[in-house]
Amino acid sequence: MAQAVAHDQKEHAAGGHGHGHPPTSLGLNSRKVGLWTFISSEAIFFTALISTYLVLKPRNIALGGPEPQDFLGITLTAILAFILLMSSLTMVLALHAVETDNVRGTRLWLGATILLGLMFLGGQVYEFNKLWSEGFHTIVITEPDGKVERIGVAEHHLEEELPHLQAEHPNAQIQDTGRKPVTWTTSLFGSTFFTMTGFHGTHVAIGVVWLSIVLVMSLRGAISSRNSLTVEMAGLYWHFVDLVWVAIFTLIYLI
Amino acid sequence: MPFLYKRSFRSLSLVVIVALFLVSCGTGENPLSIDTPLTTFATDGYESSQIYSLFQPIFWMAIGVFVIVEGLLIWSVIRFRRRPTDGIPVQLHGNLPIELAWTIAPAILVLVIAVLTFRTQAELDRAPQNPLTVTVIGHQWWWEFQYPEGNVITANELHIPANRDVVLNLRSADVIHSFWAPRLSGKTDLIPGHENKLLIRPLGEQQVIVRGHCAEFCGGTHAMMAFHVVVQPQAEFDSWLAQQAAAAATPAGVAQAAASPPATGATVAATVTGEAATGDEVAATTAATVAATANAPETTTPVAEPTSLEAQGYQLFASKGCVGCHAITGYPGAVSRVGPDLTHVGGRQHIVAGWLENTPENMTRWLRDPNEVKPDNVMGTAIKLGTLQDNEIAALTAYLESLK
Amino acid sequence: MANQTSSQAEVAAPHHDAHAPSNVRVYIQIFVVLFVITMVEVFASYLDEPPINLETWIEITVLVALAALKGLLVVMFYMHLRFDSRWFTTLFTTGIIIATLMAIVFLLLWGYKASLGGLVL
Amino acid sequence: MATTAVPVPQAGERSRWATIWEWITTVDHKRIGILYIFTAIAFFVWGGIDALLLRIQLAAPENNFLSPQVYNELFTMHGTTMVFMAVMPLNVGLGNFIVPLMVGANDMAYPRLNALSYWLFLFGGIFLSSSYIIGHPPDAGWFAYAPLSANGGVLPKTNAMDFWVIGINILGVSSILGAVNFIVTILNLRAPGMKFNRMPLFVWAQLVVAFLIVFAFPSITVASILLYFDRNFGTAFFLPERGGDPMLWQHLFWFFGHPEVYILILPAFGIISEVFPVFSRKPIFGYAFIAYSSVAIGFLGFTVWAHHMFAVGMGPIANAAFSATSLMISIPTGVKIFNWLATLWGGSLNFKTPLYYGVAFIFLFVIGGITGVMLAIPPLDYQTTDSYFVVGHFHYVLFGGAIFGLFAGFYYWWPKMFGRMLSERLGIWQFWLMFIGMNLTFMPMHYLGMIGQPRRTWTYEAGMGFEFWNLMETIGALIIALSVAIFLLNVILSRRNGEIPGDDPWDGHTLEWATSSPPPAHNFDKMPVIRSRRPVWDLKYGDAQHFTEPRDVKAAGSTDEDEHSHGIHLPPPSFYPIILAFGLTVAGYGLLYIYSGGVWGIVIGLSIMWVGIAGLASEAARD
Repeated sequence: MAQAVAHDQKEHAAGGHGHGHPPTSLGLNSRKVGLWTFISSEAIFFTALISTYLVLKPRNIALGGPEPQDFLGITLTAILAFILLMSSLTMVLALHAVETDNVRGTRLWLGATILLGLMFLGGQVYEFNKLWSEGFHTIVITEPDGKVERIGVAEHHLEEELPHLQAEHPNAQIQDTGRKPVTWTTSLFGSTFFTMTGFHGTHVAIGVVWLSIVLVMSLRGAISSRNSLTVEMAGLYWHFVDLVWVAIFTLIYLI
Repeated sequence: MPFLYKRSFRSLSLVVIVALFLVSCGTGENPLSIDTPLTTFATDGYESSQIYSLFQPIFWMAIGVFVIVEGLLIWSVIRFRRRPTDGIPVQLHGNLPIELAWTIAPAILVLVIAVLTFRTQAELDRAPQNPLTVTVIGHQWWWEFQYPEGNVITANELHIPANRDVVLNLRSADVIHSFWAPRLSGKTDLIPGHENKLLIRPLGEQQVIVRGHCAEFCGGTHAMMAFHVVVQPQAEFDSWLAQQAAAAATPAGVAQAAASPPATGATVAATVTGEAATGDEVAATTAATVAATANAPETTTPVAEPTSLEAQGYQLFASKGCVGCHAITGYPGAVSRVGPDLTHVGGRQHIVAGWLENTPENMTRWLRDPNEVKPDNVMGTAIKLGTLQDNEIAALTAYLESLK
Repeated sequence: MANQTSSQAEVAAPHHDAHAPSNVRVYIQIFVVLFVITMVEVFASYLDEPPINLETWIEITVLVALAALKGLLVVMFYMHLRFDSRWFTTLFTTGIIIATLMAIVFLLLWGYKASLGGLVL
Repeated sequence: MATTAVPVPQAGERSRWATIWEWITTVDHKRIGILYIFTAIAFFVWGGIDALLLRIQLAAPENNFLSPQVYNELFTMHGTTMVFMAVMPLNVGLGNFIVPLMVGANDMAYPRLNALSYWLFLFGGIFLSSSYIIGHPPDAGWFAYAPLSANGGVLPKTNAMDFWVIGINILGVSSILGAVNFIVTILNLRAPGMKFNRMPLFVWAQLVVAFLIVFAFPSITVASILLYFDRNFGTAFFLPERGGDPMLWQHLFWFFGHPEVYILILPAFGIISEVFPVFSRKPIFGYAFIAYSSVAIGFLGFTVWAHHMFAVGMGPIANAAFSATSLMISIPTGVKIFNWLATLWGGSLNFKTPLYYGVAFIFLFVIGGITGVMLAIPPLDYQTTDSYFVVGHFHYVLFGGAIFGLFAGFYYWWPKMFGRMLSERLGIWQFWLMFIGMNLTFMPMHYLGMIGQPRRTWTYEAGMGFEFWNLMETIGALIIALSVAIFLLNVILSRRNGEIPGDDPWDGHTLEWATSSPPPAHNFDKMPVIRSRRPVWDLKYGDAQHFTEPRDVKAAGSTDEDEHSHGIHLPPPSFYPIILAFGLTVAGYGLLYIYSGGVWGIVIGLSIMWVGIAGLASEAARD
């Protein structure tokens, strides 16, 4: 604790003429306390979105909606996850460069982080676009005893799936309700998936804007070890967004 | 000092009044002895009596806590009022044993409450014995009751046998409703997309009519979504069910006309698939029906002029588009489940979701201007004041009241 | 946090006392670990399929545990919670605890409801 | 990098517009607090008028004073207004004024963010209320249960609930930003010596409330965004016919909704914990217990939400579990009440208006607590939920609790805020009318619920036994209205005729009584040494051993480094907060009319927001 206080006072003496306040009671920078509180709140925001996805998932399947694993390519998302992890690395390297007053390094690593962020967004746009252009069919199977079952089949599996279904339900009436695109509104999977990943993407985009502002400041020479907090704050937010992707990647793509 | 006593007397008398009021709640005695058809204190059902017998000990515990805490409060307010001679009182910051004691005491009370609660809860969730199953479907703003045993569908009046377990399958056609017949049991919600079950066991030897009401806000005229439960001895119930299973009688004088019913709205109605209809679909269908009714050319009235009033009403039921929403078993083309089933509407005790007694006068009032009786209801989108002529209303009333 | 003596902290201490060890090597090591875990995760997502055919719940447990480990590493090292004030840890974990509670109760409620039946589609 | 002190200019000889400009651009927590309080009082009166109209409609059976549609709109807006636009901002307003003073800070941690929170609250309130004029007021209840809120059921859908969804989110952003501000202020800006276990209990309560807001609001944010998508973009999160689940709305809503109850009531707990010791000249009894039980209540508050949903058919196990956690929460609450009683016990009670309200708070809150326990018991809840019993219960908690607590706080802190006392005479009149009116209005509701009157019904049939007590309730509501009118009169009169108090009219305990009334812009000239929970009391009555002269704030402000003692500097006024808030509101209207050119509204709104954000960012970089 003593060390933390000492640190903050040092920071204060060096860069912070003033946040207008005397040294704080916890010995911590107020902006950082605020940011951590906000991140904590955001964690619940994303948990609510992810929970929505998870609790509606069985209903999507029971209704003959598209089955996520037919559409979500693990390779692409693994690459996206890798990009975000990479950007977290470049982010800490940028912070390290700032703290050691390595101006070139700061700009380089900030630029790299922004670039990786943009790559991630590009990947997401690609994925959204791909999903949007794919289709699924809801097959309604009506058993002789009146039991109705709905099964969602990806368009690219339809040819091979239909004979299977016919074999499994020999006496049932099998009806294809036609092609529907995998969009935001055609199924619960689409609604939940696009909403959740869309909000995550928005956060990434905000992070990119934030980092760009920091980069511009750095290019103007306004960033140094005295106010490394500016970079650290952007970094905390960035890592949090990465953290959310760790959760989404596992719970949505892998499981 | 007299001032002081006056003040304390005032607050004390207030407490006494409040306490008396609460006691009247606890004993279930109505302080004004007014008839209270929806009371939870009555016990016409096994469930409601279970709940009431849980309520009583809890209530007296609550009164105990109330008297102790408020008593202490009032006592300290009187006793420790500042007096001119007061110095600085003892600066007491706390007392651990006391604080522990009054943490443990409520904890014990809560534990007792929990045990009582779970016992009653288990009783309410018991396994039903040889139950009668009725499907209840909530609509904005009326009730549909389906008896799978007799293939009977009725509306707003639920008949069940006494002293037998009845399982209600609760569903909704549009938004969330809640089934609440307080004298029989607590409420359970009807949630679209889910099916809830409510187990009730009505008690008693004679026929009892119990009132119920929708208890979850369901928009518009939620206030007028009542129903009645007719609890009958098993034999009476059986004959009622058999009678309901019969098709509606066709009035004399429409034998020929019936062969070719002038069903204006029938094509529309046929597209409606009953209980599967969802909120949006119902709205769409209603709108379509209204449009169809509005566009119905007057020439569709039958050629042969029926003789009796009932027979005229029979004709009008189709030509005025009633069939677009209402089903009558035995009436060709009247199969829509948008509105209440009217097969035996004349035999029901109430109309308009339990709101009006079923008399020709009330039926006339309802048909003349549904919005006057029940503002913002669905029938009001089809029938406005003046949509039906007086003679048409009289004929329809006569026909509907004949459907015993 | 001062007495959590990791080698990095000692190295970094002269310059950035209570702060994260600004040690590039550690950052890269963490990255490598994260990368490896991600690869393992991708592999683990095939556990419940042929030819391994493990129970699905095992796969889910493994995946969730791996994700939690990843998150922990990011938070502790990249977000410096390991070296920063305990207050930040408290603020963050309070949120995470409530979020976890929410997710678990939601899943339990829906799982339980499904087991009761009562779903009308 | 100028760090010179910018004092808030004294109004008086300046023009009216200059004064208005000062208030618009203010970042002073005291002025923002006052703005909060008066805006919230205006909304409180508005919500009260809603309630009066509802009560007039219910005075007689089968009454036609209001149509069902208007009734539904009014009860929706009554709930929404009272929760989000009256009680919450009243709490925030009092907290804004008092908390920095109590902890010995110069201002909130982020003064400009504080201003932003206020303007978002004002604009959010205006946005919601504008539905009366330019659209349809929300009509699906403040709880907005889907699918009724999503598709309106069988009758045509209006944009009424879009007003609700967007308004709630503007207010939610305001609340979350405000809460973060409170947390940082309380954690980080305490004066030297003010350890956590010396913090005033009002500050404790505000701290817990701020955390509840931060953790509870995201849930309603997500829920309402999904609802907006369902209403406007064709998704089906809550629409069962396409697989969505109405239960999801309820869980997300109540995950927010139950902590919200504590958000509303805990500040009142804090106020009472300040008023009782001062007016009985004793320290609070069991300080630690009260402080930590707030934390316990706050945390447990996240585990009980489904007790609002016992009747939805969750099944016996879930009901039992939520029942158990709900019953558990009554224990820390009960402990608080005993501690308050023990604070009065043996004291020397100075019966002034704040204590009247304080004692009545206990009296009424106990009733609300007892009925709350009854509602936590599922079998009883099956009968009482969604009946007038519940309405009675939560009005005892929120009116008898939160509002009475707030009035105690107003009468207690008014002299500090405005340098004028409120009249005792009018205060006592107001109190008795409010106490009698309150009980007359809400006590019969319990009975009416037990004899089966369902809530949210625009009328009831004659012959159900509801007539007499409904009429009494309406009379009670009119008495409450009279009492509120007396309060407003008192406020107006006190501005000119109010007694001018000293700095410490009540013989207070906490730091706000160590400065002048009203306090200067920088809050403190001299700061007492804080060695206990009652620094100002110590100053007056402390024994010689602990008695210390107040220190000059310049010295007190910085404990170690001399380079820092260049005096107090406050941030300069800023008009960017109002611009940012305005931009967000414009974007809100854009969302409202998304299919008729609203996209442009969003673009313009975001552009205005960007101006605000850039301005705030550059200001933040400058100081």
